[in-house]
Amino acid sequence: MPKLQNIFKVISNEKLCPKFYRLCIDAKPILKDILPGQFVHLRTSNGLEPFFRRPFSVYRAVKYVEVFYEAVGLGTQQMSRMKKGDTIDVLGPVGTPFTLPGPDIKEVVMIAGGIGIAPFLILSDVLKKRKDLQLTLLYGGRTGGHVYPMKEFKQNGVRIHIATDDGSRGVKGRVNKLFDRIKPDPKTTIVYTCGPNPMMAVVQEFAKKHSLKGEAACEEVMACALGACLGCSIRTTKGFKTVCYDGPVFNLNEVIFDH
Amino acid sequence: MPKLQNIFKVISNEKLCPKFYRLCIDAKPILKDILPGQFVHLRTSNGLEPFFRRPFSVYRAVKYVEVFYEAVGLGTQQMSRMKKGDTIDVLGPVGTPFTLPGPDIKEVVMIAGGIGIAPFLILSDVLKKRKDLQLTLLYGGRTGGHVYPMKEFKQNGVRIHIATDDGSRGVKGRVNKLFDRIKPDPKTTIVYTCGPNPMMAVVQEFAKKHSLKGEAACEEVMACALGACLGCSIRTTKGFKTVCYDGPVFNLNEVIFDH
Amino acid sequence: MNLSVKIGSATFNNPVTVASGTFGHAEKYYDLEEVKKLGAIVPKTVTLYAQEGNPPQRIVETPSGMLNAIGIENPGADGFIKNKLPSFKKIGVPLIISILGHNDDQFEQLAKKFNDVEGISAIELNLSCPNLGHKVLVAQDPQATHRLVSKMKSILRYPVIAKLSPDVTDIKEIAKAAEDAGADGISLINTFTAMVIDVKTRRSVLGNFTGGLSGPAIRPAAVRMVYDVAKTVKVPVIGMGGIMTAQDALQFLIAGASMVAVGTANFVNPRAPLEVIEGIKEYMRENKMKDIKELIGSINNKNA
Amino acid sequence: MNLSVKIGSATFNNPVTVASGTFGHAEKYYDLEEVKKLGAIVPKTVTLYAQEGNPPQRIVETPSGMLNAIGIENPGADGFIKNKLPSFKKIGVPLIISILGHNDDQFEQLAKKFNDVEGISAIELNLSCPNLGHKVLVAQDPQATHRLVSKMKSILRYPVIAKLSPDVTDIKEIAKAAEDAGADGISLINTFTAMVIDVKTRRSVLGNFTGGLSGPAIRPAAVRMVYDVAKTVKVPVIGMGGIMTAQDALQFLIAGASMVAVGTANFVNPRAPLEVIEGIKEYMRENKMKDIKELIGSINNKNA
Ligand SMILES: Cc1cc2nc3c(=O)[nH]c(=O)nc-3n(C[C@H](O)[C@H](O)[C@H](O)COP(=O)(O)OP(=O)(O)OC[C@H]3O[C@@H](n4cnc5c(N)ncnc54)[C@H](O)[C@@H]3O)c2cc1C
Ligand SMILES: Cc1cc2nc3c(=O)[nH]c(=O)nc-3n(C[C@H](O)[C@H](O)[C@H](O)COP(=O)(O)OP(=O)(O)OC[C@H]3O[C@@H](n4cnc5c(N)ncnc54)[C@H](O)[C@@H]3O)c2cc1C
Ligand SMILES: Cc1cc2nc3c(=O)[nH]c(=O)nc-3n(C[C@H](O)[C@H](O)[C@H](O)COP(=O)(O)O)c2cc1C
Ligand SMILES: Cc1cc2nc3c(=O)[nH]c(=O)nc-3n(C[C@H](O)[C@H](O)[C@H](O)COP(=O)(O)O)c2cc1C
Ligand code: FES
Ligand code: FES
Repeated sequence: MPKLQNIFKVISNEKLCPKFYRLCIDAKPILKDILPGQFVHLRTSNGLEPFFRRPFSVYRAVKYVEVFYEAVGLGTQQMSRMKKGDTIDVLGPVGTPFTLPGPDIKEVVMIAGGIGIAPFLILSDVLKKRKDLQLTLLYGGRTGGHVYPMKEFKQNGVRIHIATDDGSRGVKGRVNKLFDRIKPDPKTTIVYTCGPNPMMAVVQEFAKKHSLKGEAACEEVMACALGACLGCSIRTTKGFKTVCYDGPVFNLNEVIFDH
Repeated sequence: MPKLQNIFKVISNEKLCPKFYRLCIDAKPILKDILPGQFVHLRTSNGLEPFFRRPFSVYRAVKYVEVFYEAVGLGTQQMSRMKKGDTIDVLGPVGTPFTLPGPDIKEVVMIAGGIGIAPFLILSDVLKKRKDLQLTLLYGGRTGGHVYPMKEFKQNGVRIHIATDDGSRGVKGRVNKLFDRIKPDPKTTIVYTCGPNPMMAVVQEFAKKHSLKGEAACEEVMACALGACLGCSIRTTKGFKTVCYDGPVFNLNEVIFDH
Repeated sequence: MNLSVKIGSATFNNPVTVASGTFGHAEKYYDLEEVKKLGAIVPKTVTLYAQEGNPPQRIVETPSGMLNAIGIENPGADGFIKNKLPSFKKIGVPLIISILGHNDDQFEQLAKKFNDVEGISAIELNLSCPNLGHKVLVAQDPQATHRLVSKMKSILRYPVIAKLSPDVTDIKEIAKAAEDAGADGISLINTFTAMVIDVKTRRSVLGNFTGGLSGPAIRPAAVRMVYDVAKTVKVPVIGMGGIMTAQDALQFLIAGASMVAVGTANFVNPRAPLEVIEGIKEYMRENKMKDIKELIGSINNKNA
Repeated sequence: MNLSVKIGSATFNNPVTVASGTFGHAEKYYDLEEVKKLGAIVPKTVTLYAQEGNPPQRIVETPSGMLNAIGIENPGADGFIKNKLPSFKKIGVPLIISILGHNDDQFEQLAKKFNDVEGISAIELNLSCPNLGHKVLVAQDPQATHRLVSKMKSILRYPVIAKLSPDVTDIKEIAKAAEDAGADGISLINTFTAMVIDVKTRRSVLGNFTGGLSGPAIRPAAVRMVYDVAKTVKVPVIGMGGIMTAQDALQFLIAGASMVAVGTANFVNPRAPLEVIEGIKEYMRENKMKDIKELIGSINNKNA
């Protein structure tokens, strides 16, 4: 009964590197409504297995709705088998988007871990229009073998710093090894982060230390994605908040990552 | 733990006419053990949907194990998507085969309805070696549009009479319209039948009337197909019998079709 | 074709509603024109005081179903009446308000609060929510069920529906107790208490340790309980448990339910309730039924 | 690595068995070398007199599970002992014989018959088969459970395992009654009473009208009941309900089961019990466990 449940056609489903795919959906009716940080809730099978839909950040919403995903389990494996012309049941866009930087902000630092890079391409697509903004991406990945489509980030004028666990690309180590690449100023810098909770916890500390404003795009297992079941709640300093409706984007300083 | 659970490779999965397919499996280890009337119990999905395996008569067991099937529901639809090179979990061969005609038998009448034709190609493959036997197939189908591979039956020297519900091929009407094509003699004629219960009930009457010996290959929903769960029992004059273990082939006169 | 059904003095245009806790009415998302087609709406259970709910993780997928341990997160009666009820009323679909008290007195206060509210059709007593750390649920005890339902009937001016838990030895006994106490309707089933263990951490996946099992997995058990209850009581039954499609809902109606509720399915296919309504109409057309009453309880149980 | 477990005086090389009614030992099909690897075998329940079972249709698929209403088709005690037991013995795996009487006297006679038999390890009392048209099952009544288990203990020279039904309000109470009566072990769960209606014919699909729900669909409810019982009784628990893989079995062991039984999974993947044994070993290796006892009941239930 939500306005935003639609059956759309798959335009392409490209394998970018082992386990990482880019799904392109022809979704004109919703294309223009999508804001950076919002997500779509996809039905990966018409059957009961897996039982829930699966949530995915919108990676890009220019001509098509694009999703950048990693095949980690049954649902994403089913997605990886989708082909041009297949239909897909899409619920969305849903969720609270990133708050775009105010006029006083001069530097936007996007800190991503692994697949957490997904919501940042659409964010840079939007922010590149603001010529006064310096966009920086600190990206931490497992290994260089996973070559993410950094090209598009570059085209958006994003400064990119990479760290990999095995050092096969960029600096060896976690993303915090890249913090020294930025000169944060509380008044003019804003941080956006998305990735595993332990990583975002580190980013939270870093932001606190330099008293930076910031936002975090969080994850939790979801059923409805409409704020109906209250199943995707996480802890925040303001009590339990639903990731699908109150989030997925939260004030970085309010999220309690210890769960 | 049964000896006969194996993972085999699909050789081909040909669509013969709308909804009818022929699955070819490379199953050397079991090929030689298969007797006419036996079946294989196939896992159509690695998941839980559908939950049970699906039973299919062996259609031919010359070079490969072949199954002739109709896509009627989820499991057979999954099968219809199988491609060369896919693997399939095969349990079998299982079940009690047809009793081959004794030396006194001169005419073998196979009476099939719809997909019930499946067990008769392998039967004729075996019986054609007996030059003294006249093989006849009375086949009742929905419509001529479903062109069954009668060619192979002809190559086995089988005399074929066809009836279709819509008369688009052969006689118009049910298979009983074809009974007059045979001159049954209790001493020298044996009847084998497979098809919907109502059809086999008619064949049973016909056999009784002419006091003909015969066998029926029956169906029931199955779980284990190993005689373990006792779930596939049907009524017979000798009490409940399992289709998978005591059958699927039963003495035609002992089956009680009113279920 | 007449699809309307009655529970006590309340009338519903069709027998399809949404199960409590599975339909959060977010104006910004829902298409009101579609929601208007529902026979009734049952919002999430309301408690006397606001509850923040259980710690995460609150839900987990299971084979053909899910566990939930939400802990009845809700704004409390006053908060609900002030901030949520108005928008529910705006929809214009009959409302069945689900209430739960942690003791008789709380139930009593809840009843009085909702007596003072206009524009609701019935009250559903959640006697069966398994996620509040009670040792024994009211719905597991015929005496307690009888006592509470009688008290609610003596106070409430609205029809009273008793919602039962499947975690019982004899569901018929509980249903009878509720009916004897004056319940205008019985709704079932709530979820089965259950748990999933993460073998990596050796902890229960749910923050609340145990949760409630729902979805198609439990449907066959739900259909049987609805059948047992429908043939035991004379009051109308609202059947639920794993309804995903019209075919599923028809099983409950044929078993004797006068209404059906779509729950977990809303999360997988938010349009499920509407598809169920359409499918029931189609089935009645095919079977030349003019009134839903011809369908309700139409099971051929010769072999029962 | 020590995988052996004990129930009363009986010892089993590993904690994996097959659930009663799901393992028909057909010599012509089974690979004895593989079957020998089982910790124990529980044949289908034996009644005093032969039973022909229920009319067809006896089984039906459900979401992630199945219903069965076999009606305990079996050759009766004498027929079983004479014609089936010998081939079971030949396998060389400990046998747990499941028995069911339709009254105390039948249970008594069954006990005496099996006392006279050599080469079995334990007796499982099927107190919970839902397919015999009983109004109330023994396993739904703590007193009846206590009475019957005591009587069986007073007669049987073999360890006695009480098998419980999940169709109860408080499984702990029944388990405690069985333990207090001297049961050497508790096994659970049996199936949930359930039904599926064919909406075309408006009849129950099963010839017996109702049947028992089993398979992965019920696993979360089974794990929770096994957890509750394991923390209530001191005797070993045999856990079952929807085990398809080693991961599933591990949930039951971690929850406190000393043994696990693979049931319905045998129909989908006959090799499941062996895969479960291998998977448990692998898990213990990865977690540096030397004895299965380190695994049994190892749940971290801080949040319980
Ligand atoms: C708001 C939001 C946005 C997301 N955006 C993306 C994205 O853009 N690209 C992407 O690849 N993934 C994204 N995810 C994660 C994605 O939803 C999960 O990877 C997916 O649901 C896994 O499904 P599966 O069936 O393949 O794996 P499963 O078999 O369900 O699980 C495999 C592993 O993934 C974990 N997992 C399952 N569901 C979730 C979930 N909802 N959140 C986090 N972990 C989960 C499981 O715990 C398990 O460890 C997002 C999640 C959320 C909540
Ligand atoms: C011994 C035996 C041999 C068989 N040989 C063949 C064969 O050679 N070719 C072939 O196409 N089919 C054969 N069948 C029937 C085949 O097993 C069913 O068509 C199949 O299981 C349907 O599965 P599904 O998931 O596609 O359909 P489902 O969604 O399971 O059901 C679709 C329809 O098929 C019916 N059905 C389901 N299972 C069975 C069953 N076991 N027997 C009969 N009807 C069933 C259902 O009642 C329903 O009406 C055989 C059945 C048996 C018992
Ligand atoms: C996430 C969730 C929350 C629920 N919350 C409530 C509730 O607040 N009150 C209630 O009476 N039932 C609640 N239920 C139970 C449902 O109303 C319903 O009785 C049960 O889920 C069975 O139906 P289903 O299988 O169609 O979901 C909840 C169920 C789910 C899945
Ligand atoms: C076809 C079938 C027959 C069964 N027969 C018996 C039986 O004779 N005695 C018994 O105690 N349990 C019987 N059961 C119950 C199982 O032993 C087991 O307790 C139940 O199925 C739950 O386990 P599962 O989900 O792994 O199958 C039977 C189950 C099935 C599916
Ligand atoms: S997933 Fe239902 S409230 Fe967020
Ligand atoms: S299917 Fe199990 S006995 Fe035939």
